[in-house]
Amino acid sequence: MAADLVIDVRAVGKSFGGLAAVSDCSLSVARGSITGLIGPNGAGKSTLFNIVAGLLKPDTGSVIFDGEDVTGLPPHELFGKGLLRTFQIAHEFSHLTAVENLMMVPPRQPGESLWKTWVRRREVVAGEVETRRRALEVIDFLGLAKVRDELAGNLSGGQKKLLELGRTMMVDAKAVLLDEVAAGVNRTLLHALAGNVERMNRELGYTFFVIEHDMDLIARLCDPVIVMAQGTVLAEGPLAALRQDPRIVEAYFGTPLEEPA
Amino acid sequence: MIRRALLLYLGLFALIVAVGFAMGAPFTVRLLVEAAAYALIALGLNIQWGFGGLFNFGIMGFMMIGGFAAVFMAMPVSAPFWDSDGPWMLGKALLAAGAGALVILGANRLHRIGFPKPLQRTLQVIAWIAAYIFFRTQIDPAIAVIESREIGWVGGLGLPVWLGWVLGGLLAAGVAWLIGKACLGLRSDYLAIATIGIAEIIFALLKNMDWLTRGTLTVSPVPWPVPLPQQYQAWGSTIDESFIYARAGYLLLVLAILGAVFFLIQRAYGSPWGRMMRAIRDNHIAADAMGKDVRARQLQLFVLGSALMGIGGSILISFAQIYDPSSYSTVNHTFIIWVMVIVGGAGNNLGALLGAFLIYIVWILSEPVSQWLFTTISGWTEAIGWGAIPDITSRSVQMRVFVLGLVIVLALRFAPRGLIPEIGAGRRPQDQPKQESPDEAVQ
Amino acid sequence: MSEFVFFINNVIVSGLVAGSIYALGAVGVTLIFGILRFAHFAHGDMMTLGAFITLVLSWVLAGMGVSSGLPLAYFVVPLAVAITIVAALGLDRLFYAPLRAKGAKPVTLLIASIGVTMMLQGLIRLLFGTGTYSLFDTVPKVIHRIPVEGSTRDITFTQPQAIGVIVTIIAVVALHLFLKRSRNGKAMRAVADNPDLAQVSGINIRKIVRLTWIIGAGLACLAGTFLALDVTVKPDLAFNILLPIFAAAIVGGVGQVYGAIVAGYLIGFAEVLAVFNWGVLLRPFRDSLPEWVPAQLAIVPTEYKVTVAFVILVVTLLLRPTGIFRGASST
Amino acid sequence: MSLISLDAVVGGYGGVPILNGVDIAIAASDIGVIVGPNGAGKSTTLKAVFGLVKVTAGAIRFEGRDIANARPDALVPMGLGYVPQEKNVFPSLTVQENLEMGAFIRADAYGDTLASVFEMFPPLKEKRRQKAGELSGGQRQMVAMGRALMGKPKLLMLDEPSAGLSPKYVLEIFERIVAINRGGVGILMVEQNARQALAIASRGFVLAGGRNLFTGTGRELLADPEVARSFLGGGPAA
Repeated sequence: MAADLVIDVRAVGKSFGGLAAVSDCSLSVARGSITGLIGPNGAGKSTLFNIVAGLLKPDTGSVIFDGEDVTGLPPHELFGKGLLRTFQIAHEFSHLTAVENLMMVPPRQPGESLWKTWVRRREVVAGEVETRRRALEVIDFLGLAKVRDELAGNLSGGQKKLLELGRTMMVDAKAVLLDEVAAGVNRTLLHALAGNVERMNRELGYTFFVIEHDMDLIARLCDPVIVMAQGTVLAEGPLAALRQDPRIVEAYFGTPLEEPA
Repeated sequence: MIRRALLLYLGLFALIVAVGFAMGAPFTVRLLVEAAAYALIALGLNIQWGFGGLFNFGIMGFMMIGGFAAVFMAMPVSAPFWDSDGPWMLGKALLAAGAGALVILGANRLHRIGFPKPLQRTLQVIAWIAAYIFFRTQIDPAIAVIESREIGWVGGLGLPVWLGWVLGGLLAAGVAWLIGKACLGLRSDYLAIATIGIAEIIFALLKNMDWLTRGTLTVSPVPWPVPLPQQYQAWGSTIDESFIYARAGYLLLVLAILGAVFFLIQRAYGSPWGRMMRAIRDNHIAADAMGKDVRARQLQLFVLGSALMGIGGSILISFAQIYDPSSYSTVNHTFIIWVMVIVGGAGNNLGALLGAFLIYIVWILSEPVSQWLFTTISGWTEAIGWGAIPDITSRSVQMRVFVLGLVIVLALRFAPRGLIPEIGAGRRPQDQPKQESPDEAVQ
Repeated sequence: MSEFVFFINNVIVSGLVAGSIYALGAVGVTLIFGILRFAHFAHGDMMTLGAFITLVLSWVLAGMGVSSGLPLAYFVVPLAVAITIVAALGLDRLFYAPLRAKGAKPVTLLIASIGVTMMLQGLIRLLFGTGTYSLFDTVPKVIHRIPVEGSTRDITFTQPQAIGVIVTIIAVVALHLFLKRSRNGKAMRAVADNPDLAQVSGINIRKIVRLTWIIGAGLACLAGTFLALDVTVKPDLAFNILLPIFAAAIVGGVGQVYGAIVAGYLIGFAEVLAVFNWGVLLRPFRDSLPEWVPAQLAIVPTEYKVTVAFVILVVTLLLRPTGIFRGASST
Repeated sequence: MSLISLDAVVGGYGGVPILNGVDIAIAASDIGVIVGPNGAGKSTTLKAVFGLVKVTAGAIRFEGRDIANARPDALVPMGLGYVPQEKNVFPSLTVQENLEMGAFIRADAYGDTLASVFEMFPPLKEKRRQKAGELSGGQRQMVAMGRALMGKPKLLMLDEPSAGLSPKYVLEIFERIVAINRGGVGILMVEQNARQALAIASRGFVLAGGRNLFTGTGRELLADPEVARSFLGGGPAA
């Protein structure tokens, strides 16, 4: 029997100006897993990731999310279906405070309807109280309580990434796409981030699909790991096993120049 | 911040009182009515630009639509038109337009029944051309009939003018919806060009559609929703008093509308709705990823703001009592609103309101002030034998365009966030603006 | 045959003239967009300013007692171009440079250029009123006629039209050589591509910015004078062609000089074709045509000429948002 | 004598300074590597040297001359080269035109330099007529470094040359950096990839909060247990 798949990419292809970035690529993410996606530059990881996240439409193939064909749906509709993402370069709402960054997330808030803000004052206020309670919980979970009323634009790079992770906790997501969480984050904060991802996975049952260059992080979090090269999947399995595969070592890891002391 | 706003409003009040003493009450009340209508329009632009970061340089077009609606609703019914073939022929033209729209819609959907893309493109183009030709075959003779000497134009519906204001808002909203559907995906500077173009087209249409608007022949007198000065004179007021009473009545009506609109917008902006809009303006890619339908929300802002512009345009036309499409200009009806919002403080309704009153007063007063200035200088030049300055009156009118231009560049340089900046804008994030576009996120 | 000549006069000649003016304006807009990253709304008024400078200079020349069989405007154009350039550099120094120094967004600069538009418009009307002036006060406009066999009409065009088109072509070729061959031309393209990197490569951005204004304003003055020679000089001369110019810049692909030129001519011809009365071409067959074919067969009435550039713009933006020559995407 | 030296440099974008006293000194034979947590001011330090960030106190000397707050177009002719982290090529110019732009300040013939850059990065020679925007990430990094080398710099500054590159490319790029240094060009670079970068560094600087925390040779820093614990992520890499 097939595993319970949350994301199922089927034979997806995409080219830019005649150059195939992704071709006939199939992969899947099992429910409850933290699946990693690695590969050399230009392997098509970002393109594939953007197709899954709804920023790009594939030329061929389809993306199945939780049993439903979601090929080409825009990001905000994918959000509605429970597929969330974070960004490689933190995309915080810089003029909103940390708490507001989280409070804007829940969908269909009564106060988001122009009409209700005018005539259903009570409903709006009640919704707002509930949203704020939830946002403060998440802020505490992430250890951001100290900066909760700071404008997000003034937070450090790592705090912004934590905040992004926090946004995915404001709703019941079925899967979260993590786009290079480690990029531009120092080690100490990375531990905190990785710890939060692990906790969300274990305690809250989140599924993660992680695109990453940082091998330490991949090694710590991901199982299985999918290796892409030249626009298609080269191999899949636990990282330790992949490191033994000469094809992958040649294509990706290379031979070290000099062993660190 | 609140103190600053309070002080500025006190200053504005003092200025208005001073103008009242200098120019007389009837003049000042007239100025206030117009300023209040402009304030409504400035609030509309503040919704679009301040809340949503949307460029709209087509304000003139929406104001013209609003003015037309006031005329069409309130002018008396034209018997010659309704007795002629005109209505029937116009009806046929309308049907032709509808049929054309159906054909185009059909062509747009051909791919769903398996037509190949290139063939569909061709058919789409053919559908557009066919629909256009068909429409022209119906509308051209209708226009010829209506524009004949006996009929002239379609006239109005003879309904209360406030219905015209409502229609003005609705029509402007409808047009904004169409424009927004087509253009809101564009980059901000392209949207600016597109909206300027649309305003130019609306201008060309309303100016040349003599059968609908009488074009350059102008329409007057457009009725008022409150008693006219003549009415008060009939009731026994002096001429001066009658103008004050009548215009004050009009002013109260406009202020009531302005107040209600202000209250509703403020309330929405302080709610999650406003938070969502700020988030979208900040980073629309992330807002999209967080489940907000960015395009739909921007469309909402665009339609809402444009509706206010339409209403403001209606109010101005019924107040002036004359509709002259060729009197509209980009400077007087689009750029001035931008100056109001930027000087007042984009993103802050109190700021936009203040900016509207202040700039309108500067705009109106710079004419008499420069006239006085020119006359004085002219006296000197005459005294030293250089001769007087010719055409002082028409030159003074131009002076205010220059003054407005100067005000906007000075404001951008010295108070880029306006007199009453957006709440929270003082605590500006330190980091550099992000340079990431959707295309770059892809590769 | 007469009908065909009518077509040449009304479409080919008019289209070439309009296209040349649009192309000259659009090149400036597209260069400023590429290097300075904002839509320079005051470009139309820069053209008007150039035309008025030419006008004043030719008055001065006439006042000095110079007369010629040719309009004096021809002789003062180089000086007018120089003065327009100085004016543009002054405007930049006064209004745009301080904003750039503060790191203002392109949007802010765009709005500032609207302020500049208003100041220029106000100033020009303040000085010259709202009337119209002619550059042909002293000499009549020379009209060239080429007789065509079998036609009752001649192919006609005016002397300024011919000179204007030729000058445009020379200017375009010179610009091409400059951008492709010269060091500064390549540097300009580099700055348009990536200003920060150009700076760290040792390219002096301020110099490139000055160069941009020099080219943009020079061409604007040429275009304005050309337009003034073709019609008349009046304060709202160029504001009305702002839309076609921007349409050409965008349709051609922002930052793409060649695109702007091609699109300028494209829009020029599209406009004259759209308002051309095609009924004229059917006139020889009038008798054999059915009754319902009207005599007036223009695609749009002349009053709605303004819509043509706009429709082309919108269609381009919807089908190919980066323009036909794939422009930069700066925001 | 140091090729470049920063003494107690303070600076930023206006407002709160980002650099609060940075000391750096490297010789022409050195590879200097700046590491440290996010927001430590690493990239800002390079930008301050290059006149892209305002320096409010302290001194920056290049070959003994004070260059604080000089404009980039004055620094490049003096022998400084800089490769930014992102957007480091001219996408719509060809590879060759990109390299020519690197030689913009040179009045002499640069044919030899071009040949040597092509020798160092063979893929660029093949693709020299292709637009730089069409290249892959690794090749772009080569174009960026090649462009900086075209100005014959005495000091080459690199901002995270390995960012976004796969491990294999990282090694290649580091190899080239070592080769460039052996050719007599001083290197000052910022790296997130601290462990690998310090391995090739002769001078290492750990910044935090805009000031030096540790300074030493690359080996010293790698061996320092405190540095390892705070900035290199626990023990040796897996």
